[in-house]
Amino acid sequence: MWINMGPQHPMTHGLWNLRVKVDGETIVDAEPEVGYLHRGIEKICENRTYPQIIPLADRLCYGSSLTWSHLYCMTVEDLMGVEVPERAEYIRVVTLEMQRLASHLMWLAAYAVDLGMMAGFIYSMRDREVLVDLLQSLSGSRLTYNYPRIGGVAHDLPPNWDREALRACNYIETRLKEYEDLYEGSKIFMMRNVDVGLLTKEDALDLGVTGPPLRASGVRYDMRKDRPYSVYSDLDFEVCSRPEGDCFARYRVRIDEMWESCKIIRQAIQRMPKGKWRTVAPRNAPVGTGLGRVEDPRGEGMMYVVGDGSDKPYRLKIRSPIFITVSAAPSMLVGYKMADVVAIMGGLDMCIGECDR
Amino acid sequence: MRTGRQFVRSLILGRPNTVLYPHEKLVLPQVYRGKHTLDFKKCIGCGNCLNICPNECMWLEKIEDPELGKIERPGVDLGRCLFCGFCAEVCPTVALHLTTEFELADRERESFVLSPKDIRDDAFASTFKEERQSRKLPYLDLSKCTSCEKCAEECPEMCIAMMPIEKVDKKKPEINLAKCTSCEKCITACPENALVSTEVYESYFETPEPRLLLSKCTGCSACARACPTDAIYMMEMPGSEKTLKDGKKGKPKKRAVFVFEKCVGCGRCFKACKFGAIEMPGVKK
Amino acid sequence: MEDYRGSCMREGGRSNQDPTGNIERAPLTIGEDPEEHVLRTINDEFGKSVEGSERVRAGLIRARLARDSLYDACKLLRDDLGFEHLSMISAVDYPDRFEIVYHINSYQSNIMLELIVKLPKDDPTVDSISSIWGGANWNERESYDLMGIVFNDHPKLERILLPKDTMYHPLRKDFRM
Amino acid sequence: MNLFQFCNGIIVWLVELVNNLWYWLGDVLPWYFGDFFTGIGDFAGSHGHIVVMTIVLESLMVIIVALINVLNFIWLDRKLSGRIFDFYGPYYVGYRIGGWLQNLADGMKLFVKEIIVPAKADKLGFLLAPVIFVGSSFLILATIPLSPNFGIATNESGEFVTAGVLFAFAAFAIAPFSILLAGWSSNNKFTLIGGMRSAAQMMSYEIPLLLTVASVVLLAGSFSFVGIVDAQHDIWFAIPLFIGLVVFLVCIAAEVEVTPFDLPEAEAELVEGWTTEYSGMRFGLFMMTSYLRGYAGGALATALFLGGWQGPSLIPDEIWFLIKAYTVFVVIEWMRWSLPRVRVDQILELGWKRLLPLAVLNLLIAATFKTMGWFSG
Repeated sequence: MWINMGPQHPMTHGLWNLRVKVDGETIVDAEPEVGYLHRGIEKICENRTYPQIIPLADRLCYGSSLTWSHLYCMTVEDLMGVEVPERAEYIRVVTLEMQRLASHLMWLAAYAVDLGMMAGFIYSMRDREVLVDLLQSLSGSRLTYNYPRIGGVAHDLPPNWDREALRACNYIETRLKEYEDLYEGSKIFMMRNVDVGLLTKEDALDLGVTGPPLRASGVRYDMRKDRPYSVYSDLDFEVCSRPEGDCFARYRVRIDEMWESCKIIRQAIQRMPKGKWRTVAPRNAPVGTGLGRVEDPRGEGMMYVVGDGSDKPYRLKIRSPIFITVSAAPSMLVGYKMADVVAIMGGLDMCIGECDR
Repeated sequence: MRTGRQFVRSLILGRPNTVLYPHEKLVLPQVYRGKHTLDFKKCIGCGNCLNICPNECMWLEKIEDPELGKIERPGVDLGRCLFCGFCAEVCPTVALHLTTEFELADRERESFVLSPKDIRDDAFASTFKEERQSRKLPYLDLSKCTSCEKCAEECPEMCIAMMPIEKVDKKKPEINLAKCTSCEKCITACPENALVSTEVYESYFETPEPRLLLSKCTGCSACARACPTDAIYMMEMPGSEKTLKDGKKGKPKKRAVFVFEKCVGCGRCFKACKFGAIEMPGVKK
Repeated sequence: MEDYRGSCMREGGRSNQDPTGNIERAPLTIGEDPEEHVLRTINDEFGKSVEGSERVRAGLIRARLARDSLYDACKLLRDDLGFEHLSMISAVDYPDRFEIVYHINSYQSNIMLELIVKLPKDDPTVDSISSIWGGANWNERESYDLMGIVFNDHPKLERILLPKDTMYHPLRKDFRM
Repeated sequence: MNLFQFCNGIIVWLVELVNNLWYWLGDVLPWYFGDFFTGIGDFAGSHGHIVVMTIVLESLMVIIVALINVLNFIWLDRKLSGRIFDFYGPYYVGYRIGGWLQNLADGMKLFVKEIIVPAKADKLGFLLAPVIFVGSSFLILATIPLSPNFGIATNESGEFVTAGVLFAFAAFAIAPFSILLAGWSSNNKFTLIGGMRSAAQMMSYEIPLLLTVASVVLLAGSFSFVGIVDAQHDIWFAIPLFIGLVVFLVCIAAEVEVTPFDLPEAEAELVEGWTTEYSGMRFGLFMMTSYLRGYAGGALATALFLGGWQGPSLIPDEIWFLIKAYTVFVVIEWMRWSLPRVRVDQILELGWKRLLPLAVLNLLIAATFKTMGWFSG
């Protein structure tokens, strides 16, 4: 029996369709269908000037919009050869890690409610609010920040912001302990997660899975560590990975990443130099190509921009991590029960905005 | 269970984290991007906000103001607005701001279309702490300048250079704004009061600069009328007089001269020129 | 804090120290830069069809390849040179040609290879590499959908983002919004 | 005075009031009309009619009490979960009484919504399923007394039926049938899977549930609630049969489908399970009835394990009973808000491999106590 889980279904965070073929309750085949949210951002970008694309890049992902606008700015800086002031890079790292925390907390909330646990949802959303408030006082918006600029960031840190950020880090760390209690202390949570949705290392590499699912399958590769962008090379943190490759490993990798993010924020705020936070960006890009790669909360985000000398990009290609990860979903789903679909797909942290572009 | 312990603690010690919305509201930061306000007195009607807007939700409207006369000011369609804040960021005279007003819901689409008068708030800018830094710079009024070179001699930073104007038998002082320290010595030195101290805000956007094709310029002065910052001056070119039928010499031809320090890169001269004599790289008509 | 986190693990110990997480390194000639090794191998094997190769910056190399030898080159890249991750396939519509840009990443030697294949305007077909990297499957479908590049021997070359009955390929430059 | 006598008094008073009219008419009118009205008066005053009307009134009162309890339960559930999760819960509607009126407002909203019957649904089954579900759930409450004096399953002198426990659990077990019916007749894959899950789950949890009940019955030596509660006069059965209480609570949670075991309506994977296609007040009825079943579960646990209405006589017996039932309900809700949902194979495994041996062990313990002669009855 083919069942359409989607496009309107509580399991799909966003608008997509997962067709599963079930035998009783066991899944024998699965086929994801995406494209319901295709807005043609790549085509729109070809008709906008370089600065105008930054708010559009924000709209790629509602969960972690800052990463995408930062990735866009990074790519265009690579194309134009703009030097970013050091303070701006540190501010970017702080905000990026905050965005990662907020995104992971939102994932945790969605994951908890996928598993039927209202408590996790509401606690995570409550704590995400702290980070969102901080980012709002910095950038002026709660969800689509429009904060990075080509050649820096839009605003300097408000007074006392760094102290508030450190306090938020402490708060999040105490809360993370509570989450570990709440989830791993619950036997049912472990029953639902351990040995569910196994993705072997070979499959993960072959299918192009990136980010936390890849690290949970035993590949220790983090763009921030192995190919550092911004000022990540100066900061001390660990790459979180686990060898199991099941849902619990993915959950655990994300929780560990949140701990590491708190660590990074502390270091970056302590080392933040004084100075300018923005430079004047050129209006026109040279003829050539630019490439940007970041470690999005969901995986490897990439942009490839082709400039033709005018003030508009000739071509902007966006690599969405979820678009590739969801294509690997059938290999994780087959053989498990129907109730595991929500655990497995929830563990991938779907974000349809960036998947469909 | 550990879960239960946390629940009991939350039950006894926790305070509600939600905000009872219509009665309580969140405190919004100053940088919050809500509804627009426009300071009519500061706005020069250059239209840079129109050019940067990603959604083309702004337009310039010709209005008659009892105080300011015939002016052009931007209006905004909030129904299309992205609230990216680029218009406020690019405004050369910081006349446009985004307020913290966020309750903009309405029943009809038409009510989102705000004309310049709807967003006018001349007092708002005084309550707003501007993040962009300003400095005082000497601006040149070319019609008064006599090319006496006194300003260039006075400048301690040697940042004023007297550049000859092509086909016009004059020189104009060009000020290197990056080196200027706002000492205002040139202003006091000027015998004709041609240099005016003006407050200028820094801008992070590289703006396109107009270029004049002298062979095509007819001296119609349409660009000078269109320029919102009065950066274009029409100057006579000696030696270009036509000989009239009666043997007298007529009026000499005029050409446009740009004072680039004043230019905000809005491209209105480029649009106003009917003869294609002004070109702006990267701007479409 | 560390102890606390350790106690939550199922099988003890921080996973970061797990030995299985490390990747085996590809064999290298002693003293050779991995990027030069890759470039040299490609040039040796496909000397005729390589139209240009350069090192852009640290960790990023670029090679231009004729489309006939793409499949063999990719097989070589994955099996012998350790490029196990295909990041992105982007198709660019230039006025005189199509270009397909493959960004292939190697976790072992931490190199990204930008492989560029030119296609003529009138015949935009190229061999599918989805049998080499499974991740190329949807990437190729997307390129077909938005740019109209046809991939030979693709298991399921259908539209993916747009509806199935769309008549145009919107990212081509002759498609006007 | 028990409930029957109270209602009987009301009915007798009413009947006498109305009979005055009939007999006056009989006197005034000519004989061929008058005899008719006198006959009506005689019938109304007859013993049989009065007893029937009394029972109808009793049922009405019990239903009203149950509905008020359900409103309280929903309010308590929302308010308490709000406090646990650090938000307000219902607040504005009925501001003075802590947002209590919010449920009535929601109910009114559900009343004015359109009831949609899917075009390809089996109409009869689709319409019958809520009726069976609601009716059977009210039927559970028929034999559960709130106190020796407050219950409807009595004879005229106030003696309760002897097999009340059996009847209550029989009524409890009707619901899976209606759920399966609802799931099948909606003609929807999600509802069908929900219905099937419900059948499997109820079947596997019915057995440990009844085994624990059997242990209680064994100890008390009675099938009636009054007898069981009286047997707990010295010590609550929760203490000797603690394992039984735990098994009972888990099974009741599974029977009333609260979150760790709410597989039939697992909202994450099966949109809303077997209630997916129901809209408007039909859905409202299902939701209200699930709370009603929660109340019934709490009442059963109270009567069987927690000493029923026994307690210091400062407050009336009925209030004691309700306090205990509310406590059990809060514990179930606590479980509901804090635990994730289990998987379908795991829930069956839990039922057959864990709860059933525990229930048998519990039965053994009860039998041991009984043989030792510690509990007589």
